[in-house]
Amino acid sequence: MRLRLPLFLVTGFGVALLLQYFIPLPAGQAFYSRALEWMQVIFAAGLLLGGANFARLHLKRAATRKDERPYSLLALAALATMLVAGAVSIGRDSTFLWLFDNLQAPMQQTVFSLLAFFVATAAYRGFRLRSVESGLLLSVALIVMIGRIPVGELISPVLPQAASWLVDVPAVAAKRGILIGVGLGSVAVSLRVILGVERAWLGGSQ
Amino acid sequence: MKLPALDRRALYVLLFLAVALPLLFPIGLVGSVSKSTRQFHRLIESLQPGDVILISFDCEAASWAEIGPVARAVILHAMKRDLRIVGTSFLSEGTALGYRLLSELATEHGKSYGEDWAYLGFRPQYVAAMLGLGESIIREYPKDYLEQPAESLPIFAGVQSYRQIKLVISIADDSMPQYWVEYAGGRHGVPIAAGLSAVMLTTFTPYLDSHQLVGLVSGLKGAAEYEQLLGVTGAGTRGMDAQSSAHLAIIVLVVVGNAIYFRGRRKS
Amino acid sequence: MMPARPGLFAIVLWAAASTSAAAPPASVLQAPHAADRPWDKGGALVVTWQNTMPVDFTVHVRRLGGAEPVALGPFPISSEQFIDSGLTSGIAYVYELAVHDPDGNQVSVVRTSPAQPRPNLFDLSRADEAILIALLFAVFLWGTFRGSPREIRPIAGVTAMEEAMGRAVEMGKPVLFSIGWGAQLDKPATLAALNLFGYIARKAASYGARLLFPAHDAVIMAAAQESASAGARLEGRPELYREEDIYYVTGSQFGYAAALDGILCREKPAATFWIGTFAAESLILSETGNQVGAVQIAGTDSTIQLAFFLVTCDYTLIGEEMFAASAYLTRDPKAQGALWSQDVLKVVVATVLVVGLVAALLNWHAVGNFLRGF
Amino acid sequence: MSEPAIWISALCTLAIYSFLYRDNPVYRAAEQILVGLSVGYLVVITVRSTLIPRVWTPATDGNPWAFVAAALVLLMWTRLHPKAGWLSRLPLALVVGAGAGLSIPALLKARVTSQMAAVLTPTPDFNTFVGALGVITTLAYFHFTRPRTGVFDGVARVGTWYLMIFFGATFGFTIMSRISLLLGRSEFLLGTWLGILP
Repeated sequence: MRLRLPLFLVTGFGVALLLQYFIPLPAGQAFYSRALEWMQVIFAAGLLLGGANFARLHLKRAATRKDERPYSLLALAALATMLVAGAVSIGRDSTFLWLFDNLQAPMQQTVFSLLAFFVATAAYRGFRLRSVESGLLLSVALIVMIGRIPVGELISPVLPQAASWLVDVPAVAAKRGILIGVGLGSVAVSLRVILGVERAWLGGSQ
Repeated sequence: MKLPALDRRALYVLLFLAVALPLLFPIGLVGSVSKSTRQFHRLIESLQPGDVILISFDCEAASWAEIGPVARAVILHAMKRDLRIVGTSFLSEGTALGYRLLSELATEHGKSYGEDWAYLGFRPQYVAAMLGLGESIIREYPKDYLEQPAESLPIFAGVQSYRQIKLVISIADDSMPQYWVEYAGGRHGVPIAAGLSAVMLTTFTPYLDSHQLVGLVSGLKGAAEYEQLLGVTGAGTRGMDAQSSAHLAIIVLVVVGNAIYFRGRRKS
Repeated sequence: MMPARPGLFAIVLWAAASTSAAAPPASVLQAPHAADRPWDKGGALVVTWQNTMPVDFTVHVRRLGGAEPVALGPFPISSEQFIDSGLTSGIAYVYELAVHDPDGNQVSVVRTSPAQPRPNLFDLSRADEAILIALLFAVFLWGTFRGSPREIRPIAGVTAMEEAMGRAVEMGKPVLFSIGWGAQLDKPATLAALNLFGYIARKAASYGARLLFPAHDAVIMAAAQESASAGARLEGRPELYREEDIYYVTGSQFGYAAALDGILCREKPAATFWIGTFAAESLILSETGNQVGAVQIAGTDSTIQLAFFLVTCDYTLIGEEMFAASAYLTRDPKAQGALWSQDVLKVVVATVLVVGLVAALLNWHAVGNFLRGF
Repeated sequence: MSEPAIWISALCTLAIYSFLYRDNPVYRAAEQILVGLSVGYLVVITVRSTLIPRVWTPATDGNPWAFVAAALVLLMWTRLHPKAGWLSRLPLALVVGAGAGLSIPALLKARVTSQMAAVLTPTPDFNTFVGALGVITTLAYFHFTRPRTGVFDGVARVGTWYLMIFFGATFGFTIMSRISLLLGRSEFLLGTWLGILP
């Protein structure tokens, strides 16, 4: 029962929504939008479940692990503040938006900007002329980097053209090769899911 | 693969200086204007004063540093052309950013809310909203971002749906322009242009070649080029010096890294 | 037997030529009729009539039924039909067919009976996709259930997974698995990644290594918990499954990245698995992973992030290799058979491209147009 | 932005940047606050934009479908209960099954047929051949059930070169976006906060 019912649902919804793509009857259309809405509702419920899991985890850490207590309390305080502020109002000059604008957004932008530093160390460490392949990787990256800034044009007009040709022709070809491979792999996985053979999401079949 | 000689923190300081110094002492490096930015500029020039365009802020707060200057340059040009602007957003974080930029530029150019520009705010389900704008803007957005009834705004007197909108511009840091092309462009035939972060350029260049997009400006370099065409110096132009020096710093790092690597290998 | 097309044309010409000198023919269109276009998703009507007048006459049409009348055409009278689409299913439309002679003055007007566009049982315009999917399924099913087991070429990152587990136990450190901020349970790439996670969870249980899975989505967290507890049970050590090691962090992209940086520095895992769908946060994770000295194995279908994993990780499964890895690991003949059918389909794709290219050279663009028309 | 707001944003920025030196309590505090705020933000936005308009309001109006949605939500939340946790497999099954059914035609068109169509350009030229060669050799690289021997190995190797060009181009190309993020933060710190920019 714990296994057969979910597997029956997977096959049922999988086949129904695959066939619906080809059956434009109003009933099929209604079922399609109903299924989309249910998926949104389930993701939303999942998000609240995440919030509950987050609170439970940090309460337990605060209670049991002394060294983690201050940090877990901080996390819980931040969560509580945001929930209370959000319950009151999320309008234009609400505390909720103020907290987002002046605390959450700047920190998110700063974490994102860490990438500028990490791109530099990754390039420094990773771009080594060890083989034909890594040589290609290194030289193309340098050409594209130089070609994309004003200095590149000053060195020679060929650079920007070479950079855009490399991006527009060979790079796009390799990307297409990857996408076709991934596309076929995805269809294979979806078929195995609908047939009930692929059960990784249910606890695996190994 | 440990770092042979340079500790990573030295690299971080070097990179920060490479970005900060040109900001403190601007050089004013200016590159040539690319074809796509010039084409976008001509597109806005071709619109008549009083025409209505729709600008959608489909971006996250995290990438505003790159996409903000692009949006600012495009809106500046639109307001200089006395175009009327309707704003929307399909990503929750982009909503407030878009409103703040539009109202800042509107006050600078003496544009009155409701008359010359309006802001409709956020819609989570973007496909339904894009199709809704094709039927009736007021039905899809009964209230604007300031909670006022949309019918009361004079700008919507003559503007009922896409038919009266001359151009849609999606300011995006991800794949939203693709949905604008498929749903708004494909089904209702309204022309779609996009202001993008540089990383999305390869994804949407094919749309420009196939004319599914009528205009495309991308990255800080695109913003700098657009500012050059407008004859203003904004975040884009200021950024070009820092971009160039940062790129050169990374290139030098890679060369140095390989030099150390080869010297180490020759010794062993 | 119907004469060949040119023959029919000759008869029509002969008929028109012989009668044009005589009194003007009946100037009213015969049997005007409007009906729903069959086998479509609705919103389209087919208007037909029988022509009794010379070829150079035209038909001007007015559609009644919508908010206000809409003028259509003019249509050549000899076409005897046209398709009006973009209508609203369920509303009755009437068509007014006005015949005009070459000088433009109206000769006669006639109306069709009302007709309603309706969506039908099958959308013919998607028949080509239906056939392609059926063929694909046939190849997959044949490969999976009938094909003989096949040897799969070694995939670099996969053999390293078990070694990484051994290293973790020796150093008494945990192993960390992240499925990426872009992963969602309704995406096939996420299920392929969960499949690999199932294998790694089972190996961790057999080695007795602690496995961390910080999740960005509670739905995936639930699936991972199911997978890990099943893995521990299958290895006969159910007590090794710790539910609090598979927990929700946050759904915000850079909140997630910041939290994982903290976990990496504090837990100092011996090995990290970045397997799933990633966005810009990929390099923040793998660069910090490198700083704490972990062995890093990555695998993703996100084409942009592959470049960053390749430069910072020890092993990277590129695109489809992530899908193929589980077949290689589990040695399950059915999964190996499915992988063989994927290879067969890739050969078909390559052949179609070659044929299409050669044909395009000979200025015959049927293959390209067929694919574009999809 | 007002004076205190600038100071708070600047201090948060510096707290996160302190991670570049090494993991430290200041970073850890900022990290926990960021994570807590972001979970709160998502819960509020989700409740206000999905759960209330899609489940709560229609349910109070007696719409039968809303009770189905409410049931799905409750089934998801059985996860919190140790014994009844398995019931959450039902909504999971709905998402996984529907996802699989929806993705087959969508991914087949977006990833296979339209990519193949893009290779066969109406007016083939030099670039078309370089592109087609790239796709075919990359597909050879992704061949799993054939040992890498002889000519086939050569073809797959050319595919690897194309892949390296793609990864090099993507890396070089994305550096510009990442640098402009640091630029944005530097302008905020040096300009808006310290006010030392020209």
